[in-house]
Amino acid sequence: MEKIKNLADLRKMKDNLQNKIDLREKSDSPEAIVQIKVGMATSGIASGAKEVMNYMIEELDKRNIKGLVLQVGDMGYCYAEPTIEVTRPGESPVVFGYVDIAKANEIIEKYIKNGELLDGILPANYESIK
Amino acid sequence: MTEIKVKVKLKEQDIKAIKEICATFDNEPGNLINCLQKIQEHFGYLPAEVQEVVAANMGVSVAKVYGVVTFYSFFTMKPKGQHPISCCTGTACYVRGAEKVLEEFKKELKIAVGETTEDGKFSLSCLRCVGACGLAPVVMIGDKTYGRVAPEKVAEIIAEFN
Amino acid sequence: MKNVSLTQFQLNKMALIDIKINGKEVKAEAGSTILEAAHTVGIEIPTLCYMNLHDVGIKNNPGGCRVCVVEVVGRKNLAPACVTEIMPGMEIKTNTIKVINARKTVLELILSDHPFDCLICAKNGKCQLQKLAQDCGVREIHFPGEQSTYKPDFSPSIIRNMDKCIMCRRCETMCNKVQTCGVLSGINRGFTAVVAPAFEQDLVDSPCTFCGQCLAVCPVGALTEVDNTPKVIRALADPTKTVIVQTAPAVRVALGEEFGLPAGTRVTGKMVAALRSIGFDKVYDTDFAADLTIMEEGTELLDRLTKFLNGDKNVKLPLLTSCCPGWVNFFEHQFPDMRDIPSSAKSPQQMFGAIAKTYMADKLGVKREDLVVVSVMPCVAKKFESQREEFKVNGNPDVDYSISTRELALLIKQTIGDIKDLQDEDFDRLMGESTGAAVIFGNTGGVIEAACRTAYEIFTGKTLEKVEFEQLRGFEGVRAGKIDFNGLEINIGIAHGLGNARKLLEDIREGKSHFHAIEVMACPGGCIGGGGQPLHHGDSSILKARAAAIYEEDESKTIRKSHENKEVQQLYAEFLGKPMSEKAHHLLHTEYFDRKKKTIE
Amino acid sequence: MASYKMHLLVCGGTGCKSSDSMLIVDKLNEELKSHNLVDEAKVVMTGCFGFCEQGPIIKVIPDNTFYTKVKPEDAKEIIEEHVIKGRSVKRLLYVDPKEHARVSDSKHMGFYKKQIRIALRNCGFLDPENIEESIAREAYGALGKVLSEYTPQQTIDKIKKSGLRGRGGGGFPTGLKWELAAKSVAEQKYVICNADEGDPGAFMDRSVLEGDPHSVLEAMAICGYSIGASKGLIYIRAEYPLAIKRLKIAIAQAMEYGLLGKDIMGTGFDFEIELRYGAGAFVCGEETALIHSMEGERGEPTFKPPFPAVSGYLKKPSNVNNVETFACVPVIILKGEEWFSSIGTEKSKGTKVFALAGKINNVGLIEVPMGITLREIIYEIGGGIKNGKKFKAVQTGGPSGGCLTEKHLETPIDYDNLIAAGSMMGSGGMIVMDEDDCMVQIAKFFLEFTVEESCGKCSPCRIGNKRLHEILTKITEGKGTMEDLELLKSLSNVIKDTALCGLGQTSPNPVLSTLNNFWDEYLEHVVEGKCRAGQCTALKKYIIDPEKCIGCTACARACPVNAIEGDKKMPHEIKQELCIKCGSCYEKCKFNAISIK
Repeated sequence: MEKIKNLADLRKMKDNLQNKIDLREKSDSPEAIVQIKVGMATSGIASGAKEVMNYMIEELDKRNIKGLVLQVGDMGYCYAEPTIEVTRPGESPVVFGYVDIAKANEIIEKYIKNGELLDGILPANYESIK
Repeated sequence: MTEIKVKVKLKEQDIKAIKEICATFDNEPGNLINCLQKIQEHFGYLPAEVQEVVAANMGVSVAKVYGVVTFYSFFTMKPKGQHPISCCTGTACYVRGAEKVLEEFKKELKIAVGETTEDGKFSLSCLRCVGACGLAPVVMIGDKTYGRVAPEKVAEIIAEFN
Repeated sequence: MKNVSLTQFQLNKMALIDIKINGKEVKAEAGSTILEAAHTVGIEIPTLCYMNLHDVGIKNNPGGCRVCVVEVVGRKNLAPACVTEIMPGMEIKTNTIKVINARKTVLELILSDHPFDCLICAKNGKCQLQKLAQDCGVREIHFPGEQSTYKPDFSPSIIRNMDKCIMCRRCETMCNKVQTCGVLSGINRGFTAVVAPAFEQDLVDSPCTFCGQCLAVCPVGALTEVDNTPKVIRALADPTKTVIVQTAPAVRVALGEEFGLPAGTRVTGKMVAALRSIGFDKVYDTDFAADLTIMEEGTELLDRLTKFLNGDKNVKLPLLTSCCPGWVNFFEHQFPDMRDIPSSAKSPQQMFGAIAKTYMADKLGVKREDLVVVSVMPCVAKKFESQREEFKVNGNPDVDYSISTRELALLIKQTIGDIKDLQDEDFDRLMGESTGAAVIFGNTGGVIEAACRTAYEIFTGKTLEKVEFEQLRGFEGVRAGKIDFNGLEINIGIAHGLGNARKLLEDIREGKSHFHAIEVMACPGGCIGGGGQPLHHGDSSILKARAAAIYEEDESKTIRKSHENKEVQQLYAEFLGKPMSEKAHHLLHTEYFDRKKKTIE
Repeated sequence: MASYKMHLLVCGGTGCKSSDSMLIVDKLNEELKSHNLVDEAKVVMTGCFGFCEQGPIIKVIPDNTFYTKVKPEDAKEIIEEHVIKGRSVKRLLYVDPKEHARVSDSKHMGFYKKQIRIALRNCGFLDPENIEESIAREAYGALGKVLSEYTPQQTIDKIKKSGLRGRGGGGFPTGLKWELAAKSVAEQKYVICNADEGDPGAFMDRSVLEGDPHSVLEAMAICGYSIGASKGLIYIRAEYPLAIKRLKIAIAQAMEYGLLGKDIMGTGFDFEIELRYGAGAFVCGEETALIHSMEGERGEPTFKPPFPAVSGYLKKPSNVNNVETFACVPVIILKGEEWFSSIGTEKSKGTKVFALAGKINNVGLIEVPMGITLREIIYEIGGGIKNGKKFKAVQTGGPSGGCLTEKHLETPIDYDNLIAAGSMMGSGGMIVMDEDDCMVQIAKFFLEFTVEESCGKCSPCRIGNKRLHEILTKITEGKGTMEDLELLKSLSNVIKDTALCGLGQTSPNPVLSTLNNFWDEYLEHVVEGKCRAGQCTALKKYIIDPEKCIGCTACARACPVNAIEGDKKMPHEIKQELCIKCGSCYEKCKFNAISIK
């Protein structure tokens, strides 16, 4: 192990190690960042929810967006799977249906980044699973 | 009054072991307590003869070593049982009935606190708070911790070791 | 060797600061404690555990007894006066109801854990706890309860009755800091805490030297000497026994204190009269044997010196004196590897005993078994010494009973009441004559000064113009002197207090010692400060008065050199031949033992 | 590096570890492996979550699902349900004691809602055996900042301004303490961490050391820089093997990374840390006793002054702080002294960790802002009294503290208010008592502790506490008198005024405090011979109801001392003077004819 030679070294190291605990840091104060819940019940997985979830995790990281991707069970929208629920800090959750990779990209760019509403929003008549 | 009647004849290798432990602490009187702990780890207890060797090596009087040994409750001059039983009598355990548990152990093993059963299998002691207050009352047997011990469970626990 | 801490202490005390005690403005030395500051204005705060040995530079002030607590304005609890340093502007109250009540309660607590056998306690009337209880008006103990009990310990010299211990730790300080014997330590904790040897073993099984400094400072009856007076009284009453007594030099300058005379009063003649009046058949002087010791030890020194000067590489130097039984016990326990260095000469007490039970028994026409030799010593280690196996013949000891100065006072009180009004009498002859050299054995440096007086004259063949070797006198713990033996410079070392002796022994072991001869006395001050003397409670002015009296007694003697003692000369002529003769060797010399515990090697 | 979508945090504190949490870690890892999920989810053993009552604990990140009382055999279900399917395992969720409903995640648990975690910020969050996780969480960032940006005096000023006070009991201002040590001139000085947590029922220091050792090491180095010491010593109880192990690992890792040792971060500052073991003596929590113990002596306190800041370890200037105090320091440096002093009350800043135990639903370790009320702690965080019993008192401050009662429920808790209420902060033990606890017995319990732990050096503590204990015993045995109550009070006050050290001076507090708050209960014992909690056996009275007794003689036969008389088929009677209150008759009677009064 190379010794840490100065404060800058330490700070660099901290930044490099950040991802080790990033997930924990973010979930410690989820209300301050965008939360994305992905419905991952059996039917969701079958319709590609897992791919969407992985895509979301990677892309948020790449695009430097502080967000938390959570996996939840059945969201009650079997007809529209895969479904994701996005909660921007301080706003009400919004649920999107039929999310594929392209849609996910759009959600990130438009809704998550700028709050622009887009197609595919499902009516809010469900009970969110905590 | 402490009754000390355990007479030990130290073997050559025991004395060597003590000397080596003392040497790892540079025979420095300031390290007496750390040193005694290591030696107790080695022998299980600190009989008079061991203390004499320690004193000679650390360059302090035997009386001083004995003064230190009798001051700290961690040190013992009697061999502990094969399975040392420690009942936590910290406040949290106390208010959750540790005393009754202790009584039960005394009754079951027919020994008092600080004693060892005749067959050398169990010894009984009290300690103050192992920090598992959530599990009160707590009993430790060797390294194993038993939580929420009810007096009725005592016989069962002892039976595990028989 | 100057004591550094003492000088610093004095330096700190230069500045004066303003404080208030009981409403009175007072100027006191910065760095002093409340206790000391109050004392300077005549306010005495009672203490119990506190002990200040100015001359040794050692204080015992654990702040443990809490008897000396006082109020300090602005402080939420009471302050122990013995350890609290004064601060500028400090306002101290020693007389409030809070203080008085706290002190009384603390005393009650101490008494509640103390046996109530005051009337039959060895310390009755001399107990500091008893005095405090009286002074503070304790009339009732509100907190009766369990008392701590310990195994009593009877040794030939010292009795430990720890039920009476109040944990002042003075004995521990004497044993460890002053004497460095390491026998005693605080053990256990809480209510069962007490001072004891390792494993609560008996003193005889410990490295105890029986110097008695512990019991000399014990404020209560926890540590006392073995009382041999009943045995002496029984012997005196036995018509078949001839009972003779020898008295050590330091006794005659301290005994008077037990009868209310000022410290340093010489009561030699009254003491002799008292002993005779009590019923001893003969009253002799240990000083006679001290002169004899000088003959033997002095000869041994000259012998070793001569060999050394002749290039003998095996000769052991420095020669160490061997008069002090505490010191002998000390090196047997702590430095057994060096036990061939001390002089093989027995102590005066034992030389007296050996001669008394042979030469004198014949002169008196008494069988050895019917002759009882009693010694009066300033010492409790002498009791142990007299019971050593090597000092017995067929189980019959050369000295049957050794009693301390305090016990002699007790014996006198039991039999004839007082000494003050007795007419002076002189010692019986033939073991009663002594020189000034023998008298000064009682002071630190005295033995070696006496040896020098004789060795010088024998070695140089010249007569000393001035017998006083001032450079060997004094109270410093370790002293050094150079004596010119006709061009040959003899280096003399002196230590009193076993801690100081330890330093010199360590130097010898490391080959750093340049001394030719060293005198060691176990007790600070020498025998005048012995463990068997009237209690001085650390007051060095008492010791100084006794020391001065010893030197006065020396000056009052016409003969002041041991080899000029006519009776000693007669003894050699009639019985022993010459110093270090075979007979002398047999009767007057001894050997030493390794008492270090073997399990450790 | 794999980018995990899930972390499973398993509590590795002593409490949970003793309920097999290690085995749970192994099982979880096995399951992950067999489901090919090792790249997606990671199991981390962390320090204590504080919620010891319900251990072992697993917290699932990112959804903060909080599983309680997990058993090794639950691992399979957690992986298959939660990790794979995203469904929480309902039966393992925490049940709210008031609502009786399962709570989905820690964010919704009353236990955590009111807490602010500063000293415990990393406990239950990081793997304490991995320095990289700590560094990721800014460990040693404060040290680096101090070394490169502040002078020692500036650092001290920051601590002073933060208002941090000693968390070990006395509440002495930490910055001031550092300043005193800094002002002493000496070639060698020492930083000492007091980890000899001896208060029965307090275990926060152990949790910090087990869960976040680096924050303590870092703070000690910061202190070393501030006072001019290059050497640190941690005096830790030998009974804390896990904490010792983790400290050793942490010290080795910090040395390896160059965050301790010579020339730290290239600033020329050297700092090394050694461990010293305590051997079981409560009094060694007192700093002078602690120092003597570190020197290999009996742990007997000595009079202050001289303070350790002037003459401490090996007679060199030493600064002694406890674990929790140190744990606050790096945060103060990083987040600023204003931030810290914005939390808490006027004279007590920041937070305090309490070990909540006794007759309360949520036993555990909590960290709350100073000024929180007792009611909030007991009813919101603690979830109320166990088994719906009635709250009686909280004992704070351990053997040196006292009791708070119902009338103190709204008192904001800080150093000064606790003292005003006749108790003290102490190290932060909080033992909750209900109507079944006899307050005389509680006072006796603490005195028994003090008697056992008194070093024996000074007479008031050595003998005085023994006498207090004897009088209390007398009262619990029904032999107390009114005079005894007076004696208790006057003796307690003298001990307070005259004892040598902090332990002795505060030892009568449990007596004085119960006398003040529960005078009626004492009176009942003495005057009426009654113990309302039914804990004083000698005061129990077994009485046979002649109406119900049919004279079956079962009780008389069961009585070991033949205290029951009566003819067959006639009502029996218990001779009270013979009765030893063993309760045998009570158990034997089939007709409910025997009652206890």
